[in-house]
Amino acid sequence: MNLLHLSLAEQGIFVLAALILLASFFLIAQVRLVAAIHSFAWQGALIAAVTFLVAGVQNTPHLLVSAVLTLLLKAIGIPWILHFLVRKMGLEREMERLQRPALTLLVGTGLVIFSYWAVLPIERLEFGATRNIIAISLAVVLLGLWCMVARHQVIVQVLGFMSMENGLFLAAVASTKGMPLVVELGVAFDVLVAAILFGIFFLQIRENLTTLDADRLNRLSEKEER
Amino acid sequence: MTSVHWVLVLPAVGIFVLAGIPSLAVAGWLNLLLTFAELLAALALGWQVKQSGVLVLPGFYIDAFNVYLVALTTFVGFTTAVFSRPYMAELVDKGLLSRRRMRLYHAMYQGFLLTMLLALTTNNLGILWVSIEGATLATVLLVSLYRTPEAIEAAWKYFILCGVGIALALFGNVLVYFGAQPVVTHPEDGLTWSLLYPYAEHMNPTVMSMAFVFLLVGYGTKVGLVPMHFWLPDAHSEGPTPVSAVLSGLLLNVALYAVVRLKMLASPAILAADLPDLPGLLMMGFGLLSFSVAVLSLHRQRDIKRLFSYSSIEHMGLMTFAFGMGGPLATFAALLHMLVHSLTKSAIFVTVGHATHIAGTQTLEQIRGLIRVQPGVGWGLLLGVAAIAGFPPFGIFTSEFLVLSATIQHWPWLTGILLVGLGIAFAGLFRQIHPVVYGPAPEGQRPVRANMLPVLIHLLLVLWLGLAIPGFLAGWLNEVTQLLVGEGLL
Amino acid sequence: MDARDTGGAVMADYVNPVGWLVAAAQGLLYVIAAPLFAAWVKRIKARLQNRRGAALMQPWLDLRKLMQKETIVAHTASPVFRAAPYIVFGGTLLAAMVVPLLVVKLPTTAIADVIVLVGFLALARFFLALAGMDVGTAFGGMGASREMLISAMAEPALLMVVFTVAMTAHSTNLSSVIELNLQTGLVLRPSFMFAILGLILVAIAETGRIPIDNPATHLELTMVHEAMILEYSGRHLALMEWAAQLKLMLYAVLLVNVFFPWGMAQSLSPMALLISFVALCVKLGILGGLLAIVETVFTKMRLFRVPLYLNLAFLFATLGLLSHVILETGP
Amino acid sequence: MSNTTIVLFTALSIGSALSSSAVALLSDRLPRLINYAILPLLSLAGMAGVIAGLGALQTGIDLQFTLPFGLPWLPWHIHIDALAGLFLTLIGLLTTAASLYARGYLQEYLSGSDSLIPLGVFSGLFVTGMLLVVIADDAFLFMIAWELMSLSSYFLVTWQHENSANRRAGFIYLLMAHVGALAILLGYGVLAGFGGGFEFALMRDAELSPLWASVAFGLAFFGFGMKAGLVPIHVWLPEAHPVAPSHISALMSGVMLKVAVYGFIRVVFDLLGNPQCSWGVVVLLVGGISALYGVLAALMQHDLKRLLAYHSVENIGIIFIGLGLSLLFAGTHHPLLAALGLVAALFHTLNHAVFKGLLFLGAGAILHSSHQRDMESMGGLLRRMPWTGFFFLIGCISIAALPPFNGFVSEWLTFQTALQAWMLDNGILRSLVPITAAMLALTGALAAACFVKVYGVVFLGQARSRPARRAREVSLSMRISQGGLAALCLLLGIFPTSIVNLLNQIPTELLGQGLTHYAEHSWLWLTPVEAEAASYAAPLLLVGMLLLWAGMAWWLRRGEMRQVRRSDPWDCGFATPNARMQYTASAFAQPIRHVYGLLFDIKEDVKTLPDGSRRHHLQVDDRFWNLLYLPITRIVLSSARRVSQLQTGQIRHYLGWMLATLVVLLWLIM
Repeated sequence: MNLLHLSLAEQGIFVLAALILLASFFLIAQVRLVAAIHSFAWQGALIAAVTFLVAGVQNTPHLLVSAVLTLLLKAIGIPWILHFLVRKMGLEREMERLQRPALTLLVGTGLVIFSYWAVLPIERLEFGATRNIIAISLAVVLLGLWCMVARHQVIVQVLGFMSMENGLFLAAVASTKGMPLVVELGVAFDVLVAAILFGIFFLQIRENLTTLDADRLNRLSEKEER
Repeated sequence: MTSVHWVLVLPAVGIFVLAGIPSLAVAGWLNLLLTFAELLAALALGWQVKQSGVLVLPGFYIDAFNVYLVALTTFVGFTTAVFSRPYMAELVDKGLLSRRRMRLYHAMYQGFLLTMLLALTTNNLGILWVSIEGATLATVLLVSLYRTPEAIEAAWKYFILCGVGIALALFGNVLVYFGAQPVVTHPEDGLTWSLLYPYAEHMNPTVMSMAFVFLLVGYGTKVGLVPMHFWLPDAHSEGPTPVSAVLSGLLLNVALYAVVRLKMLASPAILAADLPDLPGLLMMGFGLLSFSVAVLSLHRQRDIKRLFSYSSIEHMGLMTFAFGMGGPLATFAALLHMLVHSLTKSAIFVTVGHATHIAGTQTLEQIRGLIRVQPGVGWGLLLGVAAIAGFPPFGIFTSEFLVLSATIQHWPWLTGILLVGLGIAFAGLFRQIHPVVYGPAPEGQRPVRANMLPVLIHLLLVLWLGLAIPGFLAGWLNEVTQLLVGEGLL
Repeated sequence: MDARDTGGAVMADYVNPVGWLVAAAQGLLYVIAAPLFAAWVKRIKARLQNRRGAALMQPWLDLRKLMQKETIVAHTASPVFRAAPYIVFGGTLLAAMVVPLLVVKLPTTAIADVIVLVGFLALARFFLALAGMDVGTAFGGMGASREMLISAMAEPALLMVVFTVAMTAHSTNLSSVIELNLQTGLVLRPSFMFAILGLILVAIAETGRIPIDNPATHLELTMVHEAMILEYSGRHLALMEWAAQLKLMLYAVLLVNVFFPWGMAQSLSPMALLISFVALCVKLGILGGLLAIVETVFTKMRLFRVPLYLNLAFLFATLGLLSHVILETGP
Repeated sequence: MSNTTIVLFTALSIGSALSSSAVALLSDRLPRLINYAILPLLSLAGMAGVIAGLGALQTGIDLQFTLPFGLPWLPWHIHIDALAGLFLTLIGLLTTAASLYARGYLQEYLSGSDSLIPLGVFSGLFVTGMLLVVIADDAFLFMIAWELMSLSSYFLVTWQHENSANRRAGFIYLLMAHVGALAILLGYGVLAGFGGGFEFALMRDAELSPLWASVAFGLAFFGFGMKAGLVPIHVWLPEAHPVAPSHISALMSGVMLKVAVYGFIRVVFDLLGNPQCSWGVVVLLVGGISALYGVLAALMQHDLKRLLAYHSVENIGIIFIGLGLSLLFAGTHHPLLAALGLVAALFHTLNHAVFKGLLFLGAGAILHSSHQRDMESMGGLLRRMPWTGFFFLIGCISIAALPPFNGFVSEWLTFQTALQAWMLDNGILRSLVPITAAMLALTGALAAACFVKVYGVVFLGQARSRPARRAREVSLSMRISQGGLAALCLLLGIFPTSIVNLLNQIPTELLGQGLTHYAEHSWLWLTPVEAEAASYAAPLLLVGMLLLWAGMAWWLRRGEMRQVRRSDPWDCGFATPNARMQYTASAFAQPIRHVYGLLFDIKEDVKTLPDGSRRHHLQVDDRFWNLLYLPITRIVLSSARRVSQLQTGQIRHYLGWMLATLVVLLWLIM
């Protein structure tokens, strides 16, 4: 479709979507823990912005609520919790060596293309940008998952998980004027609890393994005699 | 306030009350009472549904399908509570658990039940998702209750894998919502089952098939379908035994329930566009894969609880296969199998719990001569395994028999695989359990304070179902079958 | 349909007392003639070895002497040991009664067919072997073990012979078989040729003659039959010896009467009986001579060569059967 | 006897079997219940079963009704007919004998360490299962009863689970039983697929294409053959039967295998109908091989009960030879001969049940009084346990197929069936059948050899060990039960005509054609085909035998000749032989081992111990373990190992799997 036919706000949505995608790539590529957390926070903020725009474009007021919710939770709350934990565990300087960064990013790109191809058959229903946004959000989800596969820093894995949630949220907002409010609230609640639990687990893993390397969590393996 | 609300309010209250009660004994009994009350409420609900057919309340939608699972859930919840009271108390006496954790345990036990029941009774697919995620959150702490490195690792994997799975399921939900927009009048209703189901065949097939893929992978992770099953053995083996019992007996069922519900939504849409029944085929494929992987894995286990968690995967695979195959016979069989499997498996986990207390370990090599040490536990385990291996006159034989006969009718060549699998599974189970129950008693093993009542009840029920399926149950399952595949069996 | 008529005819024989009398007489004749036949073989053998040999009555004198001698039984022997001689003798005699000696159709022949006959010989052998093991000596066990091996390998061959004949005669009742051969007269059947060869080999093995066993030896490690009756004395021994002679006689009669039935009486008239008696003597005389020649020409073979020998017998019998299937039955 | 009476007795039989197992739950608290309630109830079940069965056989009823159990749309169907009747009789007979026997046999266990509850409970359930199998009329009930039978007998095998042999045997047994059951289930599945339902009535009417019919036949043959113990799927049998308590061994060997035979007949003759000639050939060959292999393996054994177990393989082989001939003739449209073969097989089934039961009870009696199973340590028992010795001798004569006892009659009938091979048009078959018959003859002769060995080594000669020297005659109840079976052995052998008359109902029902000339002249003469072909007058022979003995006794034992002098054995003038100088069981079998050795893997060596004495060590194993079973196990285990490699413990791998699955599925649906 042609961008010129779209309103400025809608063009804005596309730009933001592109930035969200970029943020996911940052998340995958960032070797410094703190920076990774920051890129996650940025992603949250961008999603909130998108929500605002969509709310404006389609004047669906309840989206404003969820926009605020997102801002508080994804852009501020969770990153703050993670920061707190990182400081508590003295991991500010934590760096993780990516094995084969080039390959990792290449696969990421592949996933983006795949998700675009995957949603092609979904013909546009009403709102022009739908399909492309869905493609982006699917890409964000897959990238989040890929981030969890590629990185073995536990906290970064959690960030990947959270960014999957971001992708879902984006899909919900952009494709279908947002889910019913009660669902939104439930999701938000779950995410919050999840974040807290993650915190608890970091501490426990930390005190059991003295490191947050996911590859060290391999006692329960059936490969050979334990 | 109808029985539905009672079914949900009781556990909700239970969470906070039990979290607050310091006394262990009181909490144990209270937990027992609450579960019993829930059971009664569930039966009342069942009665109500039996009278009035489908029951649609604001926010709730109760038909024969979920009410029978509600009853099953509360029943197993109750019997497991009966077992867990003395069992957990013994753990505390041994000093393996602090009283604070016991409060957490009891609270989360109720929380788990709450999420299960909510997931079953809700009318909104979104809430369904939320409560299944909630179930993960409630049980993850139970799995890590012992705080051993293994427990924490298991809980972590459980958490992450199920979290990711659930997230994918949510994406599926979004797609359903998206696909629903054109067919529902008010966009808000896009996830309301009662409004969505009638228009299922008008939905966009492509969207629905894509949605179903996400939902299958998502909820399938919770069902324990291969290759998303990796969390399951870990969580079952490292958590406290009552938790393993309810995970195997209930959580998997509820997840499968979700998958089936969404298949009911997706299949008509796809069939309406006369494409092959993709959801059914996918479920059959996953079911068969899980079944075959699980039966082979049985041979390699060294931990008794891992062993039985794999047998859970096997049976969930069988059910998924049957549901996927569709048709009244297979569906009836799958429903029956759900029932008997939950009963048998939770009974087995109860006996396994006692066995591990007797031997003081979960390692198969070190649990020996149970029948000598404590005949009750030994025979319970032996008979339970015989039942789960599909020996008549226990009920699992009946359901497997029906699954097989349905397979012979529709996919004759798959029957061979199933039979070979069943043989291998049998060999795997028995060659592990044989030395555990038989043989001379090892040095220094003492009988424990065992409460075999739940086992007895469950096995008797399974035996009853094997000898004769009571009319009302048959009628009930038949209603469900009608609901799921349009035509009944009787 | 004719089966029913002949059935009726047979029925007639059963109620005919004369038939029973003749049958009894024939049994008696067996008992009397058996030692004579054994003696005859011995004598020819002696002549072939340029000895004069014992008188034909010698076996009779031996038996009489044994009968009068005191009977000694080992301390370790059980009742089986003492019952065995009677069972062995009785079983062999019953088996003999089944084989038509002079008259084709006798009521006794319908009591049992050739398989039952084999069964009774087996019964006798069973108790013979048990008696061998009863006293608990090393030799007894050895003899029993060997005897059972040989008989086990002889049995299938014998049965194949029976089959070959039964394939032609459609019957295992000896009288029916013989009747058929009499009716058809001389017919050259390849199957019968093989069957005869097979039966001869089996008979030699079963009656414990050279080259399988040497009735005259008491060299410990080569004995088979002798080893089993080592502990017997007096009348017990007499019965055992007598039974052995009966068995030899039985097989001889089987050979000559089944395959060369000419001259046998088909009615109970004294003339016919006389003719058939003479014929029988001639036939048995010739057969005895052949047997003697065989025993002089061959030497006893090692125990573990016996299976080869009996496999040869089985081979003959099977060839007989196959040649019947291939050559003698049109499509 | 009226139908209702028959049904009532059947119900009574099942009911009392069940109640006996129910009462048994209390047997630890009140041990006296065993003698006063449990075993009597079991015997009652047995007798009721006999009455019902004989009634059904005699009246040849065909009675069908349903019970309100099972599935809503598939209640339990019951069907009592002549075939069921025969097997009811058989189960009843052995149950009665075994429970009577157990009265004495269990005394020593009353104080033992093993709780008697499982024994009592599962004995009852075992009998119940067998009874239900033979009257089941739908696949569902059949499978339930069948597996009930397997499972409870497994619990009986593992009853004394403290010794590892029982555990191993139990596991192998249950595993193979289960595999067999699955095959049977699949076979029924095929039939039901064509018949449109699991009721036998529907399966009977099913129209199967020859291919599918053969598939169903193959599955049934495999499944039931595994239970019956046909070679090469027999390996569980010699493991499981010896280790069970002896009266249970008698039940398992005597009856349970027969239930498998029943299942085969029911499925192949009744449900499948119009059999194919090729099936007959297969069954015939497998049967022949089983018979021969079984008896050879038995000859190699020196554990008494194990030896008897191998003889069960042999006799099952003989039964299947009969069935094979019957199928062969039915397939080539000779209904009369098919009937003859079937009757022969059924007759042998009956006989084997009786004499194998008798022999196992005898072996149990020896075990009971000398605690020995190894023949090499027995000897001279006849003088210590004369009754048992006498009954055991009868058992030996019967199983060795010697006239005038029962084993001979059924084998004779089998031979007669084979002898009718000349009626076949196909020359190959006409020469194949006699060769199988020759195998049968060889089997019979070897069986005789084997039982000369058994009786000679166990009961004759001198005691080879202190326990054997200490052995005493067993209690009255044990003797009575053995005596009863021994008497049956003789009766069945003496009055074959009347038995055939009873059995004749079954071919009439299954093949629509019974024997016509089997008693052409009178009940005295058994003439399977026609009087000219072959006849056997057992009563006359018995009379003749008795007359002869009377005569000899009268003649030889007059006056001073009566008394005999006792002295040391002569033994060619060697020193007085002692127990060590006797021929042992392994020595007895040595020539046969030498001839047929290559069928087994035999490890035999003589070690010289430091003190200069020699030790002879002999171990004979089934070749099939290495040929058939170990490879399968290896395959399963190796694939299991591969699969378990998935569980790496690395969460990232798990996540990778999920991602891959998702991507693949999305790609699939596009």
